Parts: sequence; C-alpha cells; structure tokens
Amino acid sequence: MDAALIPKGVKRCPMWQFLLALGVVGAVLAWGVYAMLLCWIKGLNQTNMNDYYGFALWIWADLAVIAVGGGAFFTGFLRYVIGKNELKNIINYAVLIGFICYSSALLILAIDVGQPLRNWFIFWHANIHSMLTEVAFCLSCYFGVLCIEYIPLILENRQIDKVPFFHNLSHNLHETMALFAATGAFLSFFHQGSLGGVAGVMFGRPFAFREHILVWPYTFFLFTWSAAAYGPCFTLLVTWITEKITRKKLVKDNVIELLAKISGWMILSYIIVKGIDTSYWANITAKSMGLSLHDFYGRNWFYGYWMLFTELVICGVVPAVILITSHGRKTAWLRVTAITLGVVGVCLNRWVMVLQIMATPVMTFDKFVLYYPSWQEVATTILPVAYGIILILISYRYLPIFPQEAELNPIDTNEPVSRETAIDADAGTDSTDTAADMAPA
Amino acid sequence: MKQAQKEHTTKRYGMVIDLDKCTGCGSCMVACMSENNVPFKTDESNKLDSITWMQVYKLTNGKSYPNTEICYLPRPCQHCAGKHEGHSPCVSVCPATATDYSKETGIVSQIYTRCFGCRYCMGACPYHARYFNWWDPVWPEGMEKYLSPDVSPRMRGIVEKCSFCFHRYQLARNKVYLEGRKDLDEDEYQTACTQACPAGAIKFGDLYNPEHEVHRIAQPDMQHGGRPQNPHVFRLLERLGTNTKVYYMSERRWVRKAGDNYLPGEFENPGAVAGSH
Amino acid sequence: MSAVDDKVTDLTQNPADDAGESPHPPSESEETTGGSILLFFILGLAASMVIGWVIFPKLLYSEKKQPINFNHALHVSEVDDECESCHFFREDGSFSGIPKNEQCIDCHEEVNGESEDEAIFVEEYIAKDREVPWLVYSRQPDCVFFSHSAHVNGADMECAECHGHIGESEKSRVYEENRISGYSRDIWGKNIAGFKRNSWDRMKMDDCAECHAEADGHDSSVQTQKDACFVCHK
Amino acid sequence: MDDASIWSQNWAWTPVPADGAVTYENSTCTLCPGGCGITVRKVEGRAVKIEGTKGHPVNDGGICILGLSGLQLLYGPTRVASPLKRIGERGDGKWQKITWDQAISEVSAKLAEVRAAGNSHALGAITGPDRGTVSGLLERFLLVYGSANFVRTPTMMDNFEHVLYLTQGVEATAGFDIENADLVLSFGSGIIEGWGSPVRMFKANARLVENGADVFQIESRLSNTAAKSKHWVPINPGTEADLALGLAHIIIGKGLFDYNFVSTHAHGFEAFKQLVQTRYTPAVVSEKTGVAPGKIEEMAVKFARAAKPLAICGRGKGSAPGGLKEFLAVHMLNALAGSVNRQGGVLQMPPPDYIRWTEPVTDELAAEGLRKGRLDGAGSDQFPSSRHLLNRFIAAAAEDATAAPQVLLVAGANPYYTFPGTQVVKKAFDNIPYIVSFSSYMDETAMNADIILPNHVNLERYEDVPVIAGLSKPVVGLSKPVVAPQLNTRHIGDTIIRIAKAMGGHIAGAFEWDDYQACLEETLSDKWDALSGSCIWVDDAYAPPAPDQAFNTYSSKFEFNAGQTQKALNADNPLPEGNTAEYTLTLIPFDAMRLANGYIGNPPFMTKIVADTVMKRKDGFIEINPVTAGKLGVKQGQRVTLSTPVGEAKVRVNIFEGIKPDIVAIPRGLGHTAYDEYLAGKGVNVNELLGTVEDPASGHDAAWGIRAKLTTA
Amino acid sequence: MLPFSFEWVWDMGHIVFHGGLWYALNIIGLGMTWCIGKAIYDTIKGKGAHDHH
Repeated sequence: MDAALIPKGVKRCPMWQFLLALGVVGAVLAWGVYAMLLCWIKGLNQTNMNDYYGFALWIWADLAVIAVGGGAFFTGFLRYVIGKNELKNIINYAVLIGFICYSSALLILAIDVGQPLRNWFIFWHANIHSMLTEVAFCLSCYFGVLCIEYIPLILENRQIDKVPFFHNLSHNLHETMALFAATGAFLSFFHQGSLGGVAGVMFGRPFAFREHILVWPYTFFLFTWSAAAYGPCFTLLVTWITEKITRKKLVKDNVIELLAKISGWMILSYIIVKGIDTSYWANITAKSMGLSLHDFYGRNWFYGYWMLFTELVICGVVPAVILITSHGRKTAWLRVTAITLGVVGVCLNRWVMVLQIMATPVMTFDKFVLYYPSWQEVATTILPVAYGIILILISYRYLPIFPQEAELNPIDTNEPVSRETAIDADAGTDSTDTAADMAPA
Repeated sequence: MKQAQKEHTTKRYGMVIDLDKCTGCGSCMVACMSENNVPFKTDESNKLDSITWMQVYKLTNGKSYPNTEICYLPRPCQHCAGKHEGHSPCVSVCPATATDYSKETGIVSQIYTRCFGCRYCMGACPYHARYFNWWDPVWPEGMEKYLSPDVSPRMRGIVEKCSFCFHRYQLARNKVYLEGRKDLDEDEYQTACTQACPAGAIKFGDLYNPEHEVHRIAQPDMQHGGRPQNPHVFRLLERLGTNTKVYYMSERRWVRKAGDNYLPGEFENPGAVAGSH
Repeated sequence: MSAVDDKVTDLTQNPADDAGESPHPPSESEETTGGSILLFFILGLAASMVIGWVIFPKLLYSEKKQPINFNHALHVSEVDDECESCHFFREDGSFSGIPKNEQCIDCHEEVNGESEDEAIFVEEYIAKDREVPWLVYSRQPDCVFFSHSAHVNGADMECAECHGHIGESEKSRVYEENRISGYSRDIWGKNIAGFKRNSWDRMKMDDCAECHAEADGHDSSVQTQKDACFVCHK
Repeated sequence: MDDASIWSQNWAWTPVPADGAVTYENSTCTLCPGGCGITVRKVEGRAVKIEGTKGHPVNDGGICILGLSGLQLLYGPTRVASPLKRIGERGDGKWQKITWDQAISEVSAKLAEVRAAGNSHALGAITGPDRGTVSGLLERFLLVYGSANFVRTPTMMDNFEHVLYLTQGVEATAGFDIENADLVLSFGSGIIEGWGSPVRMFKANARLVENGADVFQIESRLSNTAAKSKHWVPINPGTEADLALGLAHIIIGKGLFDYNFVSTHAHGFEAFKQLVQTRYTPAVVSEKTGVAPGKIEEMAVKFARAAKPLAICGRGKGSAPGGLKEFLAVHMLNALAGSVNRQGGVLQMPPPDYIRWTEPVTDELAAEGLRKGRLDGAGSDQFPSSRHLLNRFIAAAAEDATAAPQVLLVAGANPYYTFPGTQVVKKAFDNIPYIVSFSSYMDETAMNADIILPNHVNLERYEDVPVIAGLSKPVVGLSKPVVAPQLNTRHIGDTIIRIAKAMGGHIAGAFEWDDYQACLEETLSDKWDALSGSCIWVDDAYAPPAPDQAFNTYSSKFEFNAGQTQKALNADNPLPEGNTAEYTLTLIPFDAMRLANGYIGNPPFMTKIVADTVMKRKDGFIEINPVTAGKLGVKQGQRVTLSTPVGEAKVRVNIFEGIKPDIVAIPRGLGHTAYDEYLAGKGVNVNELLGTVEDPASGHDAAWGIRAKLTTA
Repeated sequence: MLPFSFEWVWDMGHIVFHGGLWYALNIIGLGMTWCIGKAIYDTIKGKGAHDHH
C-alpha cells in the first residue's frame, strides 16, 4: 500500500501490523497526553510534588533523556570532528534518538513549570548567572541543531527526494553537516554541563554542592563526561532492541564494537574522575559543612549506601571493564549487559542528583521525606517514550536510517513470517521500546 | 527623575529571635498569613504543600521521658546574603530574575508576576522557606473582603516566600518622603510577626545600625559575614556560608547546636570547626 | 525598548506573511516574473501596514466612555492648590488618587451650571451616594507598587511628567482598554509601534526603568545593577 | 507580546484587593475571656487586619492566633446569615430563613405560652463565662419571667472565687501578679496554653524568662508550658492536691512558712498543720503522685525560700473548673508563703460591679416560678456557696424529661460540643422541646436548636468586657463595632429587649431601654467616655487590701480551717470513671495553643497551623509514651481504637517522649460536626469520650480524665 | 536576551554568555541560509532532478 514510500532495497512488515503497533503505542501516548492536559489545565497539584520535592520525577526524566540522548552529540562529534568514519553507519540512528530525547526533554520542561504560558521569560528575562538559563538556551539551540541533522534524513525519503529542491537541500546539508555537528557538540557540551551545574551550584544543599573550576562546579564536567560516556550505550541499546524486534542485523559489528569500545574507555575515565570527586566531596566539601557521608547515605533505607555502590561499581566499573576488553564487547550478551548497566547507571546518577538532593535534609531538625509520583507524573513521563517509539516506527519504515541494512539483509530470501510472536511482543510490553511491526514481513 | 537622589541609606534588615521566649503559639505564622494574603485550603494537614512563610519548627533534645526538652524555632525567609553580598542560594539560581537581592535593604524579593514556576529556588534553599502555589488561591465567598491591597494575591504555579513585610517598609517610606525626613525610625518599619509576637521574642531592625535592638543583641561582625559575636546567638546553617539575616538566641547549648551540622566533637571544640572562622 | 522592537516585528512582519504569502505558497514550479514579485511585495507591505496601524489597534483595544465627562481645566481654575487640591497626600504618606464623592460634595451638593454631566453626577451619584466608577487611565497592574510620595515629595517631580497635560483637558478622553491585558492604552502607549515623544506617552516598566536608571543611587539590585525589583513591585 | 505577558500575569480569578484610605480602629477582643485590646486596620471600610493594641494594659501590642483570625470569623462561611427556623429533624441542618419580626414573635409567643401554663421555672438559659451586660440582660429576663435557671458556663475562676470566699470571706475574683513573682509553682496551669488571659500570660512568661524566675510546671504531659519552664515535674494526673499538701507538710515541718502572716493574720493553722503532718508525709505523697521525695523537698524548700513565690492551678486554659480540694490546697501554699495580696502573689480583686440596674418589679407568676428554685441545686444547702453548676443542670435535664426545661436559651456557649460527656447533653437536649440559639456561628448547639436568632460577631457589636481572667488590676474593656453588620444579624441585647417588649407587662417593664446601646451607655455611664474612646478602663489605683483589713471571715483572719475547707481538704481525690482491670490506661484531655476549644471553633488560619502529629487529613492523634506504645505494640501513625467507659473513637498514634507512660492524651478542640468544611469532621471530640465527676464540696465537675484502653483491631 | 532588555548589564558575564550564544546561533543560521540558498541555486540550475548519488 505504502510501498512507494519505503526505502529501496529493504523490506517492511505489512501495513496492518504497522498500524496495529502504532495504535497500541498511540493509546499509551493518548494516556500521556491526557495526563499532560490535566497538568496544564488543573495545575501541578495533579502531581505528588511538594515544597520539599520541587524537582521530582520529571526533572529526573528530563536529565536522564538528555544524558542518554548524549549519544547523538558524542557520536556526531566522533564522526564529524574526530573523523571516525565507520560511525556514519550508526549516526543516523543516533541523531534520531537524540532528536527524540531532546524534544521529549523540552516537552517535559513545558509541563513541569508552574506557569507554562510564561515559559519564554527564561529567554526574555534571562538571568545569565543561573545554570538553568544556560540549560534553556543551549538546550533549545542544540535542539535546533538536531532538527537540522534530522531534516536530511527526512529528505532522503524516496518520494521527497524526487523533488529537486529537497534533494539539493539534503545534499548541501550533508556537506555542511560537520559544521553543524561541531556547533552541536559545542552547545551540547555546555548544556550537558550546565545541567550538572544546576545541582552543583546549590551551595545551600551540601549533597549537591561541588567546588568550582572557573565558574563551573565539578558536576558541570562530570555531567558532560557521563553523557558522552553513557550516551552511546543508549544508542547501542536501542539499536540492539531494534535489531531484536526486526530480526535483522542493521549495523555491522565493527561499528557497534568501535562505539562500545569508545564508550567503555569513556566510562572508565569518568568513573575514576567521579570516584575522585565523590571522595573529595565526602571528605573535604561535606565535612567543612559538618556533614559526613553517613548523613547522606546512612539515614534512609531508600537513599542508602546501596545506591552509591550501584551507581559507581555495578553500573560504572562493571560496564567499563566489560567494554574495554575485546572479549567483553565481542560477546553479545556481555556487551548488552554492559550497555544496559551503563544506561541504568547514568539514569541512577541523574536520579541521585535530582531526588536525593531534595530528600536529604540540611537543617538538623528537618526530616528525610520520600516521594511517590502520581499517575499523572508517570503517564507524562511515559508519554515521551511512546512518542519516541512512534517516531522510530515511522522513521524506520520510511527513511533509510541504517545505511547497511540493505547490504546485510538482501530481500530476495523468502523467509517465513512469524506474526504471532510479533504481536505477542507487541501486547506484552507497554513502556519499553517495542516495535513489533519491524518484524520482517 | 529630576533630582539625583544621593541618599545612601544602606541597611541590612534582620531579625533576632529569642528561642527561650518563643512559646510556639503560632501568632507569628497567623499574623504573617493575615498580613500577606496567604491563602488556605480545606485540608492543610499535609505540611509539605501548605504555605506558611513563617514556619515554627518543633525541636526536641532527643532524650527520653522525663528528660525530654522542646524548643520552638520560628523560621521566616532567612534573607541570605551569601558569601558575597547578593549571592543568596535562591537569587543566584533563578533563571528569570524573578527573585532579587536588594543592596539597599538586604532583602530578598520575589516577584510573583515574573516567576514562571520552575522551582529551582526551592531546591536551592536549605531552609524550605520558599513555597509553591500548587493550587489557585480560593477564598470562601465573601472572605476576599479582608485581603490587603498592599500585597498582591498570588496565582497558581508560582513561588512565594516571606518578604520581611517589605510593603510596610514602602508605606513607611511614603510618610518619610511626605514629611521630608531622611530616614525611618526603628519602630516605623516592623514586620507583622514581630509586631504580633505576644512573648516579644522577635526583634527586627537594621543590623548595620548600632542603635537598633537587633544589632545590640546579635552584635553582628560585618567584617566576617555578619557572624554573631554574642555567644548565645547563632544562625541557621552558618557553615554553608548562606550568611543569613535571621539570628537566633538561646541559653541552651543543645538548641544552639541544633542550628547547624557538626561532626562529632566539633561543637564542643569550636576552634576546630573548619571554615567557620 | 526590546519589547518595542519585538512588537514591530509582530505587527508588521507577521501580517505580511499571513496576508501576502500564505494564500500563494511559493512553489518551485510556479513561473513568476520579477515585476509580479515586486508588485506582490508592495501590495503585501501595504496590506500589512493597514492591518498593523489601523485594524490591529481596533481589534486590540475596546473603547469605553467615562461615566461622566470631567473638565479638568475648569476645576483647576476654581481651586487654589492645583492638582493637589483634589489629588492629595494622606497623612500616612499614601496618595488619595481620584477623589471620592466625599470631596466633591461640598461644591456639588446641588447641580451647578448647565452641564448635562454635572446633572448626571449630582443626581446619579451624589444624591444616591454612589461612587463614580471612573476608568483610570494610569491604572497599573496589581503587582506594581507605585509611591506618589517618593516621586512627588522625594524626587520633586511634577504631575505632568507622568500624567501629561491632563490638567488642561476640558473633556474626558475615550478610555481604550486592551482586550488581552485589560489595561488602559495609556500604559502601553498611544503609538502602536511603541515610539514615544513625551515622557507621559507611555507608562510601561521600561519607561519607569529608563528614568530610574538615570538617577544616581538606583543600583540596589545585584541582578540588574538597577533598582531592585521590590522598589516597584509587590 | 507585552499584552500577552501581562495577560499571563493577571488571571481574572486571582482577586485584586481594592486600595484606599487606611484607618485604624480600636476595640476589645471578645473571642476569649482574656480581654485583649485590638486595633483593626481598615481599607475603605473593609477590615483587612487585626493587630494587638500597642500600650494596652492587657496585651500591649501582642495578639494570639484566635484574635488574629477574627476576620475569618467575620467574613467567613461559618456565620448564620439571618434568623433561621428548623424545618427538618434536629441536627439535619434544614432551615428556613425567617424575618426578625417573625423570629421575635415566635419566640415570645412560645415563652408566653410556657409562662401562662404556670411553668415559668421551666425556662433555662446557658451563657458563656462572661459577666457583662449581655449575660446580665439575659439573667434579668429570666428573673422577671420567673426562672432561677440561669446557668453560666463555669471556669476555674468559679473555684478561685469559692476558695477566696472560704479562706478570706470575700466575694472576690482572683488576680495573679505573675510578672513580679520570682518562683511559680504551676499545678498544670497552661501558662502559655491560654490560661486566663492568653496574651497577658505570654508576656508574663517572657518576663519570667527575663527575670530568671524558677518555674515548676507540674503535669503529666510535656505541654508547651512545661517545655518553656525551667523545671518540668511529671506527676500522676489528679494528684495535684496531694502534692500541694505534701509541700505544705515539708514547709511547715521545716518551719519555712511566713511566720508573720500565719501567726498574725491566719486562723485555724494548727488544724491544718495536723492534717498535713499526719496524712501528707513525703513518702505517702511520693507514692501517690509519682514525684520523687527529693524532688518534693527541693520544690518545697525553693518555694518557701523564694522572695515572691506564687502557686497557681487550674488545668490547661482553665476553662474547666476542676476539684475544689486542689484549689484550696494550692491556695494554702500561697498563704504559707505569705503570698496573699502582695506583690507577686494572689490578689483578691473586686468583682465587676458596674451593673446597677433598678430592681425589676415582678408579678406573681414570676415569684411562683422563682420559688421553684434552681435545677442545678447551686446555692442550695448542699452547695451553699456555688452559683452556677452547668454539669448538674445538664445531668438533671437529661435524667428526667419532666424536670427538664421546656425552653432553653443558649448564648455565647456551645455545650453540645464543649461539655464533657456529650452523650448526656444529647439526652438533655432530647428532653428539652424548644431550644433557642443566639449564636453568630453555625456551631453544634445552634445546629441542634429549633430556632437561631444570630448575634452580631464581635467586630460588629458593642459589648462591655469585664476582664476577670486573673489580671492584677480591675479592667473593663469595650468591644466596639468596627465594621457595619455584614449579614442580617442583630445584637443579642437588642433581641432580648425586643422579646421582652413583645411579651409586655412586667417583663417589658424591666427593659425600658430603647435598645442595647442605650442600656450599655447608661450602665457604663461613668466609664462610657473613657471606654468609647480608648475601649479600655483600668483601675490603676487599685491595690488589694492589706492582710489586717482584707479578710472578712468570722475571725477576720485568713481561715486555714473553715468548715467547708475542712470538708474539702479531707475529701478523697476525684477518681476517673472506669475500672482499672479493663481499662489499663488513663485518658487526659489537654488544651493545645493552636486549637480553640470553647464556644468558638478554630478559624481556618488556626487549623492550618495545627501540627500533622495532632491532625492528619480527617484523623486525630493521641499521644502516648514510647514505652506504652511498645507494650501495646503500636507504631507511629498507626490507626487504633480508643475506648472509654463512655464511648470510643478511631484515632492515630503519635508517639511522644514527653508524656508519662500509661497516659493517653488528646487535645480539646477537634472533632467538630458543625462549623465549616475547614473544621468539621476533623479529628475526635474528646468530650465524647469523657464523663463528669461531681465535686462533693462544690458540685462542679471535677473530672480530669477517664480510664481508657487501646485496641488495634 | 538583547542589551535593550531590563535585565541586561554591561559586564563580562553577559558579554561572554551572549557572545557564545550568538556565535552559535550565527553559525547555525548562516549554515542553514547557505544550504537553502545553495539548494535554490542548484535547483534553478536544474541540477539534481533525478541525479542520485
């Protein structure tokens, strides 16, 4: 039916499968949209946030998607600035994932503020000393860059490409892409950092506060670094999931392994620096304020030492070690374990840097408060996931995302279809990336 | 303006609260709400979303019956100056310049119509002095009549906090201008909580002015970030460098200790406290 | 100033886009000559000018009449103390603003003169003890704190510096209310493009700020190095 | 763009308060008996803020949370907007609006009917503790109508008066010069919980702190007062009298008493000495009270050696009278220390005596009714020196439908909620066919009345406020209308005068005033000028008489051992209801400073600042010691059932170190069923779990608690 | 934010921050303009109608 739109040389599932998947994910999306409207119309009383938890699930989700979306800028940086050409085979997908992550982040921010109609004040009345201002400016600009990077992909659709203007535009964009990628890397460097800075400058919150280098607290660099390190893990993870669902090899192993290796070394270096930072903070910064590690991690079961251990060791040292060894990254299950742990690790880091800061009391007579998100918060947090899946579904179906797909999956082989499994997978999962329709038809 | 106004009347308004006199009655809280048009809901028992610019904390010495002791600690906005004047935890982080530090009075302002509700300032404030309007303020029919025109009622979705009743300063200035005087008297500008406190536990005035009660009691050392020189006076979380303008006084050691975080042994041996001198 | 620039963009460019371009989306295949492009451009500009300068203000502002026509000139000639005769300071330093019936009643207990407005005033308001619902040209939003005392007593300013020559007016102007914000056009400024010639043409935040920035000692904000927010806001 | 921004900054539903000229008006707060001066800030006629009057002799600028919240009562939703007549069942809340003429003619017709049937004694009236012209008018109305059943809500002051009458032979109220004392022994008095005149006591407490005075707070719970005192002495509840007499034992034994006072100005000391020496040895007292013998001795010695010691009692806010024995025992301590009528001591104060209306002419019907006497037995042989016994009045009405009043007027009181043992009130109400409420607010009593004739609230009306709340100078305040009446209400004084006039005859004849204001001006004639200006009249020159002139007993001396004193001191302590086998715990109600628990319920601001360990959503909390909690196996915040012999309630547990083990404490002031959505249905009304215990000497309710148990099911 | 805005202060912070920002925006803007311009030019030149690379 839509054969004319599907890229040449590849095969896609039947239309009904595609629509069914869209429908299912679309229902989740609608649920999220409903919750979002509730928040806009009735206000933030729909959430379980409170005066102790001014930042909660959303800001975590925001920081987390931006961190995992960091794969886009870092892969772009490696491909266009450093010149790792193999990565051109995965850059499209990285850009798409980045685009989804950043648009989601902006959407979440738009729900999160108390007076959404005054959002533009942050630009118009900006206080440049605020890390959040830097976040807003760089985030929006970098989102613009991602749009520019995504446009040529859209233009490569078979039908659009037939229009000469679009064809030319796409061609020219490709030619100048290095410039955009470099600018994007610059912007992303700053906003990833300033997201870290958001926490690090809060000198009233010893859990968050980090000493300064120039105007930036350590967390500035740690955030950029961790996004660069763990972002590619997410790109790899989503690629792996896509491959599993489509049952196709989409990217060659050497590409995957190269990215995994770089990520591994980045994680290792990050974890070392993070370890130094943590011990400096615990032993010097916090102690100068009369606090010890125990005050932060020893007074509440949820925000206990286990969290610190998981973040640094299980989700830091372990994936780093797996990915830097050739055996580790070449063994599929080890590699997948490592990138999964990596993604969990960076999300956990962002969780700690948002929620534990809010939870940890500073005044001696204050209390440790826990918070549970309301369904509206959960729904609006799942909303971007659903939106992301839909965008991937459409993009994968109609755009040549994986340059190596045709080569790796010649279409004259006539394999049987296992639709049942596809549908099962579809119905069984709700929030994680499901793209059953990608199963070969 | 026609004439350049060269009156440098720099002040640092601040408070001293005598915790031994404070009874925890809550008059300061209610006086504040009624002065500043603070709204109320049908259920205010969730203290995590209940707006009380002035909040009275109940401290205990942690000992068991019958050696338990209780102290009440009223906490308005501390109007931090930070390490360098104006570097308050909240002011420096607000992305939209909705909160500001006045070099003339030392008061941290909050402009409700500028705030768009990002809540970064709330995260940055270790005193929980900032409150978010989770709901639209609603007064029962007819009760809007008691709203004061001196303070704008706030709308849903923005942050508010204690202003040291700044409108009272403004209104007092009106009179000073009219009468062609230069300066305010100590009693011309007092906050609603100070005025209402039945125990007389709250004193308010200019910390710079040696004639003002607050200066006499707290003896702030302005060379060292306003650190109190009176040994019975302390500030909340002094060690963070927030440099607050609300001083507390108590004869009881455990109360003074509760004002800040100390590693074991530090409070007993103040010389060892890093960064406090 | 920045707000003004932005407004210009809003008013002139956007309508041009709407009026001119959207009905005829530029298409690569369309054959166009240079002349027609130019004509198109000129027509579009003209249309946008009309929209921006004439239609838009009409849409934006609703016109309201004051309940009674007030002759300032006449009153000023009757009283001794100019503006302050009626718009005075109270003892506590606050400013009384527009007079209440209480102040008018001394002279207006009975209908004076021939004026129809006078008759309405006395019969409808004074006699019935109702206050006149004046529309205040200079009414600022609720978040604004304005001290007349600081300006008139403290800085020796003249009323006219902000209010213009209203004291010489013989009739009450039409009150134009902004349909979006609900405030008077005097606040936003008569000139739709935002230019002002006289200090009293406009009463926006930037106008206040302009003057405040010029005076010495007005740098109490650590954020802006100008006057702190609380000076004018509540 | 600017427009959009201004639009997004000015939501139409956010109110914009109108500006205007600011004026201040002074008045006197009548929300509690404290008599504070208030200054109301007004903007163009709207009252926007209540502040304490600077320089006022009672509160000097300070103000309590109830006074501060007065505007929420004035403009709030709890008010009764017009006269209402019940149309549904009692308590259903179905009302019909009627006009004032209808209301007055209906009530006067009902009263005429009862009277014509020869049942004039069957008219009862319950008022608050106030002693000004409003309750005076009501009392006068009953008198000419022909009923002796005028009942004032008793407070601790009734007992103090009783004590002064017995020991000093005077009809006087008690004043306490706390500010000048250097040691205060407080037997459970909530000095800062609202005892007497709250704001004055806050200030006095601050003075005590400044002066470094020793304050011993003797009670089983670490109340705010205990927390602010130098010494907290936990005691078994209900044994305060024993402790006081035990202290007397030591003071006398060590010869530390004021020899001059005792030998020159007192009589009956030997008998008293014998009583305490034999029955109140430290060992016995320590056993009973749970206070260590060493502590008892320390207190006794410190008290006796202090220059200006003062002992006070009256639990919590002092709104419940308590047992006479305790009051007598405490007063004896003051006498032993010579702290009677001297600086820093207990002062005998002249009762308000400015109401000097002409004796009304009564008719035969009235005389007949008056001869039938009082339902509560006050002034009878059994309780010769008691004047108003609300507990006995209610019990009598509940017990026997034929004896119960046929018409009950309720003004300035809310017995349906505040009386301990609410079930008894319900029964009594069932026996009373016609109940008239004068309440300004839809309180529980009004809710269960048949007709409501709403009074103006305090900011709308004139009223004289004779302050009898323990001040050390005679003070009369004047409450003035600060704003015009907001609703279709009428001053209760006017309503009474109108009803009287509608009834004609001698009744009308006794109310010759045109209206209440005329009555008030006439009554206060010599003070009116001063009062209408400053709203306060103080007899600064007053000094209590010296010991040689003060006492009006038979011996003209202070009586340690008058007949009734002996009887009271020898009586056993009133025991709480319930057996100890089934009910292993003791429930005590307590007064919390952030809960109004009298006639007026909490306004929203007050409820807003109630701690979440006292009330969470709709649940009320009980306080228990961690040891008790451990024994019962309950955790913080857990829901449990609290039962007493009288009733049971679902509550949550707050584990609190500052309470004696085996005691359960609940604050008074929650569990309202009436008022507004900001108050109703939250927490538990402790009065529903309590009963009364009649004091054998005074007839007042002397209960201080009740046996209780906790079940987790 | 532009220097006309109320919040603007002529200090290093504002100049560096906005300098960086405008620098990035300019690169993006100019880059895009060039791409679009070149595409229009190429199209007019008749290039690329079915020219697959």
